[in-house]
Amino acid sequence: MGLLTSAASRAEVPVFPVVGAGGREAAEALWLLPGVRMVDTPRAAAVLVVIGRLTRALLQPVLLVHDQMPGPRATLWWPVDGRPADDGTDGDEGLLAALPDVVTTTAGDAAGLRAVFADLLAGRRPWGPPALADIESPRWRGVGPYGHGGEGMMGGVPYGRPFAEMAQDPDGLMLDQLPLQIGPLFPALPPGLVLHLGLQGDVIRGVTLGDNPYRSWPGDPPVGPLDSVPFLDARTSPTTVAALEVARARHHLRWLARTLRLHGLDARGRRIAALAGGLSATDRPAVEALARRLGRDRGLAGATAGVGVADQATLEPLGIELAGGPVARAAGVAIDARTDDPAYAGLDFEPVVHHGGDARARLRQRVAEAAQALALAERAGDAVRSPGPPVEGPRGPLAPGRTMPSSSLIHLLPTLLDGQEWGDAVTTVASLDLDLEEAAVDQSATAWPQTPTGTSTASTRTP
Amino acid sequence: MSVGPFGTALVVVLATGIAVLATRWLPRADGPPPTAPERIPFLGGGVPEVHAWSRFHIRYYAMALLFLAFDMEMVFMYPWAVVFAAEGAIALMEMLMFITILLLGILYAWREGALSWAS
Amino acid sequence: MSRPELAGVAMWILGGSSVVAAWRVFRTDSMVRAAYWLLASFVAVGMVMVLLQARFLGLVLVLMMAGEMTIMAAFMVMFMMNPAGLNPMSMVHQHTTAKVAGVVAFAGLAFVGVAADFPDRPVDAASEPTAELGEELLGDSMLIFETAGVTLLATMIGAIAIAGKRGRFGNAQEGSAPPPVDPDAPAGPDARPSPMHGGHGGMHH
Amino acid sequence: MATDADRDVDGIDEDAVSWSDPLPAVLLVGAVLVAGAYATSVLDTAAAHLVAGRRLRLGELVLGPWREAALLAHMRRSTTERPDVQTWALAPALLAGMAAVAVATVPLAPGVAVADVADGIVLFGAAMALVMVGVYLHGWSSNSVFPLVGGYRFVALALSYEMPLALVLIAAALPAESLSVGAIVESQQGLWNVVRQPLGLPLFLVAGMGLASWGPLGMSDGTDLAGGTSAESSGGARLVWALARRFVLVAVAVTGAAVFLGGWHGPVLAGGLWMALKTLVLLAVLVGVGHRVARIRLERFVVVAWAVLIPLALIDVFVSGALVL
Repeated sequence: MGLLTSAASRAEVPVFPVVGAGGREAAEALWLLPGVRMVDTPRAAAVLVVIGRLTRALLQPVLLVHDQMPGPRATLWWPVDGRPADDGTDGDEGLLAALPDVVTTTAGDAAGLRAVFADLLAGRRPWGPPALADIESPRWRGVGPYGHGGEGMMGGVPYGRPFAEMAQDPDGLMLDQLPLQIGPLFPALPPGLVLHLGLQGDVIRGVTLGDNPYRSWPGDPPVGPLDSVPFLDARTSPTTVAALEVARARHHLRWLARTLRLHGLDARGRRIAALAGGLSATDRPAVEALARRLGRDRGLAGATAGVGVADQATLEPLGIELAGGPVARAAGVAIDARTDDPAYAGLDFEPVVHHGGDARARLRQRVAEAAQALALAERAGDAVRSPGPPVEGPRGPLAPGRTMPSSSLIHLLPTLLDGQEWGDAVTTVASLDLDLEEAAVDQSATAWPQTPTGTSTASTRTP
Repeated sequence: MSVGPFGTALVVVLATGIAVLATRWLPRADGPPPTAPERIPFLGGGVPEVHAWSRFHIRYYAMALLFLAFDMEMVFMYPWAVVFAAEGAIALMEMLMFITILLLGILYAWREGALSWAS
Repeated sequence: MSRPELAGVAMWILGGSSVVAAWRVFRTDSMVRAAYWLLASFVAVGMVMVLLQARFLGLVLVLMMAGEMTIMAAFMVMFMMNPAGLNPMSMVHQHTTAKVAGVVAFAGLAFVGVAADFPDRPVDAASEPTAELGEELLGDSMLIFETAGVTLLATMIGAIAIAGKRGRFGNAQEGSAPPPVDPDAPAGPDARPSPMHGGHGGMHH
Repeated sequence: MATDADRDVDGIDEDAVSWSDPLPAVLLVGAVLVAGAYATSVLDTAAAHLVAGRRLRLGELVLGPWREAALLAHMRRSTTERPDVQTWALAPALLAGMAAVAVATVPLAPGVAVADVADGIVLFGAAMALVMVGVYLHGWSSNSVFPLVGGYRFVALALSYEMPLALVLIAAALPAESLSVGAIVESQQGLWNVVRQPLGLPLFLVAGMGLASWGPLGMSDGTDLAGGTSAESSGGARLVWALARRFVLVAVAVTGAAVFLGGWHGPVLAGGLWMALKTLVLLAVLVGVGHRVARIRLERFVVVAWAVLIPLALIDVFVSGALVL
């Protein structure tokens, strides 16, 4: 092994994560692993880590992203939820088998990941053959007057793709608009979010939501959405208020960490993610100090102020205004299920409210709620909340038979994103704290504004 | 051999550029040639329908035009800086007037909203 | 090779490069490449000027053209069909006119080059062309500077008035239209369509 | 047509090693760029760990950048469906070459300057204007959406920072009565420009951060664009792009140290050491800001640049001029 190879195999492992069903928490842990670096594009990655269960809808994108890694490349599978690699009932193994040479390791196992990486560079593992067949579509070689598929000025399929078509622009011009499908594996969007949009320059024109890839997961939600689990449990079984509130603070801090990373503050995000990982009620002063610091952070304020304004008028048609949740409270709606919850009666609870309804208000809202949650946890002591009234989850109220918050919030996207610059759109999506798995839990989410999913539960079961 | 400072600068540019090109091309690329899917541009799992090269709408066109005018201004300011101390207060006054006139241009552009473009 | 000889060789190489780059402008299909071939030609000319001791002007030419050509590329890409030249096309139009104009221009310049009586006056080694230019510009009167300032201001205002979103008669997005002659009549042909559908109004600018 | 007049303007001792000869010049500039890029990466790692509150092993800090470079050298250079191959390759070379020019104009120690020409800051400005061409081409060439958007973002960014950049350098040239960087360094004997022109250095660093599309002004290669102009670059192509961007940052720091921090002036230590120290300080500031300040929205920066930075830079020019008289 040459010096160069030896040095290369000790580099931080560039990893592109694929968040399957139930994999969001482990993906967060991946970010904090020492010796591992999450990268923004598969072109920079050497290892693809599939976390949780692949779904049929995720398969094609995963195969494509695998092939977009330059190589040498390896694929790891991190099972979550303690299930065996092959439970013999569904198509997981069948789906994974479409990827070449998948290594299964324990979720969060940095040593295993590094070992695979070192083997790869030392030539002890295969180079990583492509997963997709080498077929060009459509055919263009030898087609047309120049043999490159194009014809005339703007006609044909030069080198396999047609030209973009024109569309009206708000500046009064007719200019090209790129029809794009972004996601479900776009690292700056929540895992699983698929957006169909037109991009005119760097501005988005017309957004429709794509199919939720987690919906095709067969059966009842076995894993449940990340972080919401204690809140979902609280619907049906007694929970201590302190546990609920610490979980809320942790959820908001994790969201904050991811958001900071999106704004170019990876290191600050890591610090907060590490804080969130071991959070307890005694961290209240730290979180309050954090809230104060972020309130003074002019850079972050500038990056979020006025972006993605979801005011009460925008929220109303979707019923979010009356449901509450941080997004509504950031728009000045003082509704919180905890107000009427007897478990909070003696805790002096007042909903935190911000105004403006933009990304900055939502950021401040969540950080303030995190600090408030830890204060409540301190005050609550051993108080136990008995099931019955709706639970105020970190994204909104949860109650049996009620729409999950993410499935309502996601319908804000077409309105909010239209006309936004791409970077602002990413900020807006992040500020809504969407969880596609949570949206998938909800049966009422079948009414997607777009074409219905092609895959039924039955067809997903057969590999 | 002396080629003068400009000649040396040119040699430095060429040498740096060649070194960078060599670093780009030299590393082993002992994989097979890329397949068609491997060459698809990254869209987070999506496949582009059309070429990205298109009539790309720059929303900052008004600012770009403003820049053209301002760029001209630089031509005047460099020689001015050299002789400024020798010419004295007159030169300062001249520049103040020049700058004020140009600031009027920025003010106008700002008022007209030519500097911001989104939404 | 002595410095003057080297300078002579450099002169030929740079001059040749500028001509070749200028020729490539018209032989490429891509607007971006065309713009930057032109920039390459300008850079070569700038270096020739540096060789001729017009150091400041040569450098400033590069400084300005880098920005200008990028803006030109951006505008060409925005408005031209097939901006990247994915389908082959010709950048040359009106062949006869172009040929005649080219020959005439070349003949004229060549005639000047051959016939003119250039002064044989080597540049003083200690000359400071930038300072001399500054003195020339500042000079005894403020005329040059202030004329330039006002001209540039007019350029800026003109450019923004033409290209800006908000014209003299309102927002282009809202279908700006001049006020009617009769002050009591409603403004514009169909008085301010909504932003969603009023984009056509902007087409008139 | 003789170029004898091109001799160095600040009276370099003719008998010393002539750093303006081609071979020593190339070696010197190359060493400065590579050492600076390495220092940038080390500082970046250190700052990231400090801000994240993570433990840092010395081996990782010292060897990390080389390991990453070795890894990129091992990875295949991928391509897209129909890229402009030549311009894609040329973009990082152009960026690095222009960074080299900028370093060449700066005297790194008394008498050690590669090309300290009389019009030094104009040459610097011309080189930095060509940086815009490099980044735009890098975004354009891959024929992919996110790099393309990144390239266009950089054009808007560059058109906005270029004026403040040129203006603060002109202000620094006023006391020197010369556009030569060497003369500007000489003029700071006793009083550095950072004190004499307090607006200069902050404005210069903001513009410099834009030049290298670094930290809060890194919108052309941002996370929201999946890496922006480098979203489709892998292997050697990714390596040289990362290098070229660091080279530009180094050029900014070297120039800033010379123009605003008194260059090689300083007590006790040798001039070259002072220069290295000051460059490292500026690099640390640039890298540190990158980890503390969120990425700015492009549109916001454009407005701030034209409505605040340019007027401030003009005030800087005017006040500096008034102080000279």
